[in-house]
Amino acid sequence: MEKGILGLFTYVDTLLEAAQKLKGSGYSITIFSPIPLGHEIDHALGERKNYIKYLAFIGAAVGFILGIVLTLGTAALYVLPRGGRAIFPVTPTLLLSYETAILLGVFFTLTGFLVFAKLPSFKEKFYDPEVAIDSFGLLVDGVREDKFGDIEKVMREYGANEVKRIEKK
Amino acid sequence: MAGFLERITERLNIYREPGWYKKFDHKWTMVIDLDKCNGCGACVLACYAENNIPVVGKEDCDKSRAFSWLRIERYVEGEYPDVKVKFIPVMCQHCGKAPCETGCPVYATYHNQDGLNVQVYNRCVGTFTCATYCPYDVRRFNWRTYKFEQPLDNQLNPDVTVREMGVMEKCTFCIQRIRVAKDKAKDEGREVQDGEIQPACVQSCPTGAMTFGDLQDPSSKVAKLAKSPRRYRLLEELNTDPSVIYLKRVMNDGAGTHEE
Amino acid sequence: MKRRDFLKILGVGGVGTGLGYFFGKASKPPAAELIPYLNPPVDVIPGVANWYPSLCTQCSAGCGIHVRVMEGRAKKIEGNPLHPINKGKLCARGQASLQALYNPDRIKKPLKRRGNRGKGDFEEITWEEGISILSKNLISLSEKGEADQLYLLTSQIRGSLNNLLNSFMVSYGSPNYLQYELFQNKNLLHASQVTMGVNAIPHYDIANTKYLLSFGADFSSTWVSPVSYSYAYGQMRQGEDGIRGKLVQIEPRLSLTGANADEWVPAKPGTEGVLALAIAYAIVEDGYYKGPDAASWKALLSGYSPKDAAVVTEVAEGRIREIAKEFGQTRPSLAIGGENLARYENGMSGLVAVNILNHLAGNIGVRGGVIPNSNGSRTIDFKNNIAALAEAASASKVKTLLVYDTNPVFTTPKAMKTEESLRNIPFIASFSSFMDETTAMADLILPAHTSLEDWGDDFADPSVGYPVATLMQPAVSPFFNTMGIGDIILSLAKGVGGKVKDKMQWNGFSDYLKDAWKENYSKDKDMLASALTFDEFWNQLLTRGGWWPDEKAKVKAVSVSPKGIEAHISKVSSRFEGDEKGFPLYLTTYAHSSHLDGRGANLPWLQEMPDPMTSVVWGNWIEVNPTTASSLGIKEGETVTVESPFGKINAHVYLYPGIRPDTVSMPIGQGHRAYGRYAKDTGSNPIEILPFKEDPETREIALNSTRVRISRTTASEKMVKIEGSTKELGRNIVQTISPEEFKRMNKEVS
Amino acid sequence: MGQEHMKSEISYREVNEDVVRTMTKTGPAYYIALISSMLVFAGFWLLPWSYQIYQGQGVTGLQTPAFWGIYLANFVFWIGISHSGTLLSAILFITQTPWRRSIYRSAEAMTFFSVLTAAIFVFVHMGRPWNFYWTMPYPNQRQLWLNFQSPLMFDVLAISAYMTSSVIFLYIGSIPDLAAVRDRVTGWRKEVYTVLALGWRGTDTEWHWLNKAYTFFAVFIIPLAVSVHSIVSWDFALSKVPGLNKTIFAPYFVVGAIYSGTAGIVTLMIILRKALNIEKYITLNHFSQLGKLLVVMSLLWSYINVLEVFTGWYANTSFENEALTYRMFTPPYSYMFWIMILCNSFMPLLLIFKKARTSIFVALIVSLAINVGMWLERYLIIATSLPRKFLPYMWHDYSPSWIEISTTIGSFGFFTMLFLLFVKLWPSVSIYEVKEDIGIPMKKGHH
Amino acid sequence: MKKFILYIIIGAATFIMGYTINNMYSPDLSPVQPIPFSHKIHAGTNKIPCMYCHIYAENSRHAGVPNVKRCMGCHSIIRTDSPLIQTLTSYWEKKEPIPWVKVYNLPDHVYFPHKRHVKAGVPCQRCHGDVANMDRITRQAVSFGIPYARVSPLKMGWCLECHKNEAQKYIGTPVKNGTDCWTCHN
Repeated sequence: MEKGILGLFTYVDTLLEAAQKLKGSGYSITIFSPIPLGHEIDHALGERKNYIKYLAFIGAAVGFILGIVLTLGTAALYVLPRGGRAIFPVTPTLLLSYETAILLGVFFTLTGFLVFAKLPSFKEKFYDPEVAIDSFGLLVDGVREDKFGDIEKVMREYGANEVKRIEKK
Repeated sequence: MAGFLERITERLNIYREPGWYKKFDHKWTMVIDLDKCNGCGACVLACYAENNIPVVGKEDCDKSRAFSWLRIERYVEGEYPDVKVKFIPVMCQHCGKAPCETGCPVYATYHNQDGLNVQVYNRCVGTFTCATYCPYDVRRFNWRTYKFEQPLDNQLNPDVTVREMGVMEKCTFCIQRIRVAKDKAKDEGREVQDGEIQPACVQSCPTGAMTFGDLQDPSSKVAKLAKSPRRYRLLEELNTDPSVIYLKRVMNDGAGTHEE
Repeated sequence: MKRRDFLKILGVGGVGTGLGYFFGKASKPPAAELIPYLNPPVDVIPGVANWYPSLCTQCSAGCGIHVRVMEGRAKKIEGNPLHPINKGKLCARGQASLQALYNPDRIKKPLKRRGNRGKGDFEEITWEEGISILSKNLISLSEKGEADQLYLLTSQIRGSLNNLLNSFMVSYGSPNYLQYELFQNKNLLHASQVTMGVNAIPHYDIANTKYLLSFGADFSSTWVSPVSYSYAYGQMRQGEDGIRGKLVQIEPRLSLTGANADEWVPAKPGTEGVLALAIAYAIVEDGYYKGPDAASWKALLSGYSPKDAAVVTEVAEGRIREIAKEFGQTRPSLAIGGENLARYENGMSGLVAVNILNHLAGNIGVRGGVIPNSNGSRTIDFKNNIAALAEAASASKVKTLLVYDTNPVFTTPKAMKTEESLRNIPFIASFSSFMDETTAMADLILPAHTSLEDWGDDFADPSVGYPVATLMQPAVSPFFNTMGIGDIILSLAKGVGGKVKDKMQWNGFSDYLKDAWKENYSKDKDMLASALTFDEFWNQLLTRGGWWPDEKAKVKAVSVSPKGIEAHISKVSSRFEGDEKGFPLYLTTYAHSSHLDGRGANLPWLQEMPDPMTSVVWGNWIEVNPTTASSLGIKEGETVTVESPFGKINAHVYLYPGIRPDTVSMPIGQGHRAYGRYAKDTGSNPIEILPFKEDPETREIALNSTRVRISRTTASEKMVKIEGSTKELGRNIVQTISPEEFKRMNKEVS
Repeated sequence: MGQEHMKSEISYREVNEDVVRTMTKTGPAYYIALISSMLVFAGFWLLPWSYQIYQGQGVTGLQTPAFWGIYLANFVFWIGISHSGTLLSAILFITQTPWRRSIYRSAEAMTFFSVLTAAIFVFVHMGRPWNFYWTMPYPNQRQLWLNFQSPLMFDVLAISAYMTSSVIFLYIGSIPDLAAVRDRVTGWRKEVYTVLALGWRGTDTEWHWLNKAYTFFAVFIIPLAVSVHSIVSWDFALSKVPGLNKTIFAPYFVVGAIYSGTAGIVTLMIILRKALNIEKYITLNHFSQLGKLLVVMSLLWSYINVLEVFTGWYANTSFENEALTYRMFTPPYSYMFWIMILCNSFMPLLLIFKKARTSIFVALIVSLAINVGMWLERYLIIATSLPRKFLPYMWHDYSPSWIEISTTIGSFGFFTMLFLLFVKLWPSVSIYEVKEDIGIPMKKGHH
Repeated sequence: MKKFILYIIIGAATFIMGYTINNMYSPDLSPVQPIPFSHKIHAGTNKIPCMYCHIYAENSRHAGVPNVKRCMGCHSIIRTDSPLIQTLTSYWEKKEPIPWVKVYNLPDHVYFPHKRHVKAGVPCQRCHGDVANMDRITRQAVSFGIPYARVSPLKMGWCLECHKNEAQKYIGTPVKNGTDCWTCHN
């Protein structure tokens, strides 16, 4: 049964310092927070890549093409002249492609988010409800249990007000 | 998918430019001489009889749901004693650039290969768009299930569907007669001749104010009449390109005389 | 809940649905059925229409029709293209007669009265009973020696049926075979009799005339032969020669024809006759009349100088002379006198005046003028008419009355007391196939076929300058348990027996008809020329729908002379009942364009067809000039009480600029108290409040003969009209060009 | 009466507790409200509608020239209401406006629910609603597709796109809160929220991608929202009918939509903060900000409205003139018109004054007035143009039947019902963003 | 156990659903006729051409079911002893037509002229199946008691396929205006 050690902090800056320290000494760390800390974490632990923008763009492009294929293709499949307009009109096609572009853009972005954030996942994981409320968690896992001692020491000295050894649940 | 794509590419060439549809088989056209029309209403009743148009009764008439596909509008100018009365029969104008056709989301109304603006009853879902877009108010809606009292239903024309509740309908230029005439012509291996097809209204018009024919055939009666200097079309400024051509009424009155 | 369970449930559901669907076709609602013919009728192909030529009996014009029949059901009625009267066209009334055939309110079986009279309480009987009841009654009558107290009242029937009925009555021994309709054109007939000495309404060649002067003749909707006149009107307006005939309408209320006229002369009601004479005077005075007897005409017309007439008719003298000029000079011109003029108490003289006009302008016997018809078969006994019947009945000199296809109770004024007098008649038998007001009073109802189920023929009057005969053949087999009127009479004859039986040995009206035509064929040389054998001729009749010569007959000249006419010209303008103060407004009535004298009121199509001039449906109205209305404080659509010295009715106000401010006008035809679900209690019947006044010579009932007063009352029901607004607002909807422009145009074209 | 600004000394834990309380603690008042709204929905909408489906459109007051009536007016109205929620939330998110945080959740919910209501109205006004699926593009055995030139097809696509994206926007935004709720609740709720939260833990990666994705959603939503309402306007503007055929309509409708939507938010927030007593999160500051927005929109709207009338007047054709006179000077429409002007152009000007802005009462009245006015606007556009089309002979006035009116009432019941359910099943105030608003806890200040 | 009951309930409900759906939306594909007339005997064994009985097919929309007289034309002599023929005779003597049940039932809004198709040379079997081997007319082919393919679904797509492609077999080109709505609908 794999175990992990979780330190709960009240303040973000202390947490980040501890995180830096532990990361520096080569532990794999995970930060839990009740609020997004994007800016701070980037600042402390370095920028992270953003693949979603590519996805969004691809999605929009695909959507646009889909729109064109849908409008023109269906018109071509069953030709019914109406209103003296062309069977392949430009403006409505663009308009619908615009809508579909946005729609698929949204869909791709959603997929991107779920994939990258590894959601949904109902597997058993390290988690502590406190981090959803007001304490910031710093999890170290994938290490032998004898290391837990000094990890806890580090956390304590950086001002973790509680350190737990937790199991996946 | 490949076939689908090449279908598209093949058709791209034809259907790109607007107005490609001018290559129709026919362009059925009606010419109405307003100077002959005396507004007697025989055409209205002929239309009722031919097209299984239901009688809606007093209440619905009061709600302006009278069903007649063809109505005779009457306009009164001036005060006693110099009163000018003018009649004009208005039915579906079968516009070449029909606003209703672009409006319908489900292709229930479209332009068929005879240049007619047709309504497919069984496709209609009743969004009212066509009727709202129609500048001539000629579309009629089946507000409820109008039943034909026994045994009046014996007179129903089997060539025409009895429309169900919730669908839009309108004048078809008696397409069932066109169909029969074409069928006959096909059996005899010839084209449809001029004057062979007569919609009910044209057939019954006592003063002979109405004429029906194919405008594409230059020798047809309508083609000749359409050249008359009295020709005009209803609300032409809306650029709907109607297939119904009116000939101006000859009359001494101030209104409506100025040329465009 | 775990995902697995969810899937399980899904699976179960799917399987269940599948199984259900598969076993679903164990029990089915029965599908549609295919009923084959037992024994297929010849020349009938399901899904392919047959056309049978026949005769339209909706009015007395006698148009030829084609009936479209599919699978043994009549589907549509159109004009017979070969027929010289309506030339393939047909009016709304004619087309709607289909709904008379399939009307839900038809009498489906012979009926015998059970409760007391007029309560509409009948019991169904068989035809045998019905015929025997009636024949017993007739037998007892003749045994009592009261055969002459049998009355037969029919509509204006011509042709073989007329002969049959006539010979029946004669052989039975009763002189009292009367014909009555509200619009019977007796005055017109008599006028042409006294002026031209022709016993037939002449043919007015509107098609070729260049100047049509119409005295209240609404030929576009109801007058004499609307379809043929409308066709001619089209010819007149836009004929081949490109010259456009002018139409001048003289009437107090703008009728449909007036609406199409180039000029409208709203003369004072009742003075049109005087106006006509004044025009005639002007023609003679200004020397447009070139005849040798001009002087005597002038003498005759003295006292009708436009100057005096202008005062009476409220038409300016200048206008009169102008009309006289145009009418006298244009060649050919034509003057016609219609219902409005004919239905004053001295309408006959008005029509005579119109004929004088035609004579003075030299229009008689010329193309585009008045073309006399050869003598018709009709000899109407003006004296012995509905009024006479009413008198006899109230003096209880009528023992038995047979009624067919006419409805006097509805079409005669209350003041005439028709209904009361009918109550005096011990036995009334009706052959109507609808429960109209008269039939409701009958003791025995033997429903006859409608015209689409029956045999018959007709000799049009007015014809078109040459004789036209139309054949009526059954387009469909009888829809209900009814019987042809001819067959009823014949079987009645058998029932009565004796002399009558010997006189009529035919076992069916169709045989009678065929024999009658055999006779015609053997007599007429044109007919003989047209076919070798009679059967061939008969087939021709059936296929063409009638008989008429291919080339027009010669127009025979008739002379009109001043002397003799004098007696028929009345010196005064027509009188109106009621004093000016109490009843300030003239009431003029006219035939409803789609119900005529009320016979069309039971056809839903006609009820829903908007009236051409007011667009009112399902009901009727009273036309009031807006100025009059505002002075009375009445608004559009309000209900008013229309009160004459003879009664009061309610009507809805329709504000109508096309009517004299001192006149109100109502259509006849609505306001039935019986006559089926569509006709009953829609609108009101203006005939009720008319006085009983007749033309002294023809005993034609005067319809425009009383004054009324109108006052607002609580609305009974709503007036429903189709129109929204009648103002064009300069939207160029009906575009027009002036006649001058039109002339110029024609020159350019030609 | 709440206070001016949100107290920064609210603790994180308090936020969680408050929000979870709004979902778990339920008084009888709530149930009464819920039941009654359900009853209104069923009695005023479902019953008449089923009657209408059975009897046909004949039971409505629609007739020959006026084929569109209250139903379409409601459709446009609800689309309009829907407009502000998501749009505002997105715009304010992009511009990092702090006061957005505590109101955007319920605003987005409002969007979703009103779009839903609007979408249903499309089917209510249809002649044969049982064939509604014919208006969806899908491969079928008839081999027949759809007319993508029809403005109605634009509608179908745009609205469905809008609905889906706003739902996604709403859901993604509330995953962390759902997780927070999941940790607090028990019983069936636990199961539901476990599924809904998708196993969110609040790790740095999750937060990272959430932020990025959320930004993109916001970016996508804004043009979509704008396009949706302009497309709705084309349903009318693309017809030739005088009074409808106006190029100004697209902006007119968009502005009107945002306007009514914002007003809708104000009304909703006022009710919400009282009902859930969360005054400390939704403060007077919010109303003051929204008030400013309302004033701006009101001015914009009035301008375009004048412009619309002006163009008609300037054209000076018989068609335009008749339509205008009918709308502005013919009772009963004249009354409606001038009431509309009063509600939309004048009453909001009150909000220029801070006192009025920060008075809940005034805000409530004004926002309600605006919504009444906007509804009237939509009704007038439709009900006064169609009866005055080109051919005067076919002029016939339209007056709604009781079925239509009750359906209109019922739609409000429907909306209320949905919103009440939402309040109980969803964190109606964003927990984590409120926390952000309170500020990130730092030992030694911010660096 | 609880779950099991749940499944039972769901299964039953959905079964009823499917059952009703079938009864409402899909017609009986091989109905029972008042007289078990066998096309196998007439068209198959005795090789009677279709047009001999369905007389109107060549010149009308309707093919027409044979009128009773036509049946009697032969059966006043042939097999008069068989009980089935006697039922037929009884109909004839009672002078009432035979209520055949419609198998190919097109909705009212479809205009299908037999005439045109027959004249174009489309064999009857193309749509009506191999009636020469059917005892009872049916619209579905059955193997192992499971209906697996209909002779003709009578659905729009099916018509169009023929109008577009298969028509070329008969008239060389696709049907003129063959995909125009009003060609087949009214």
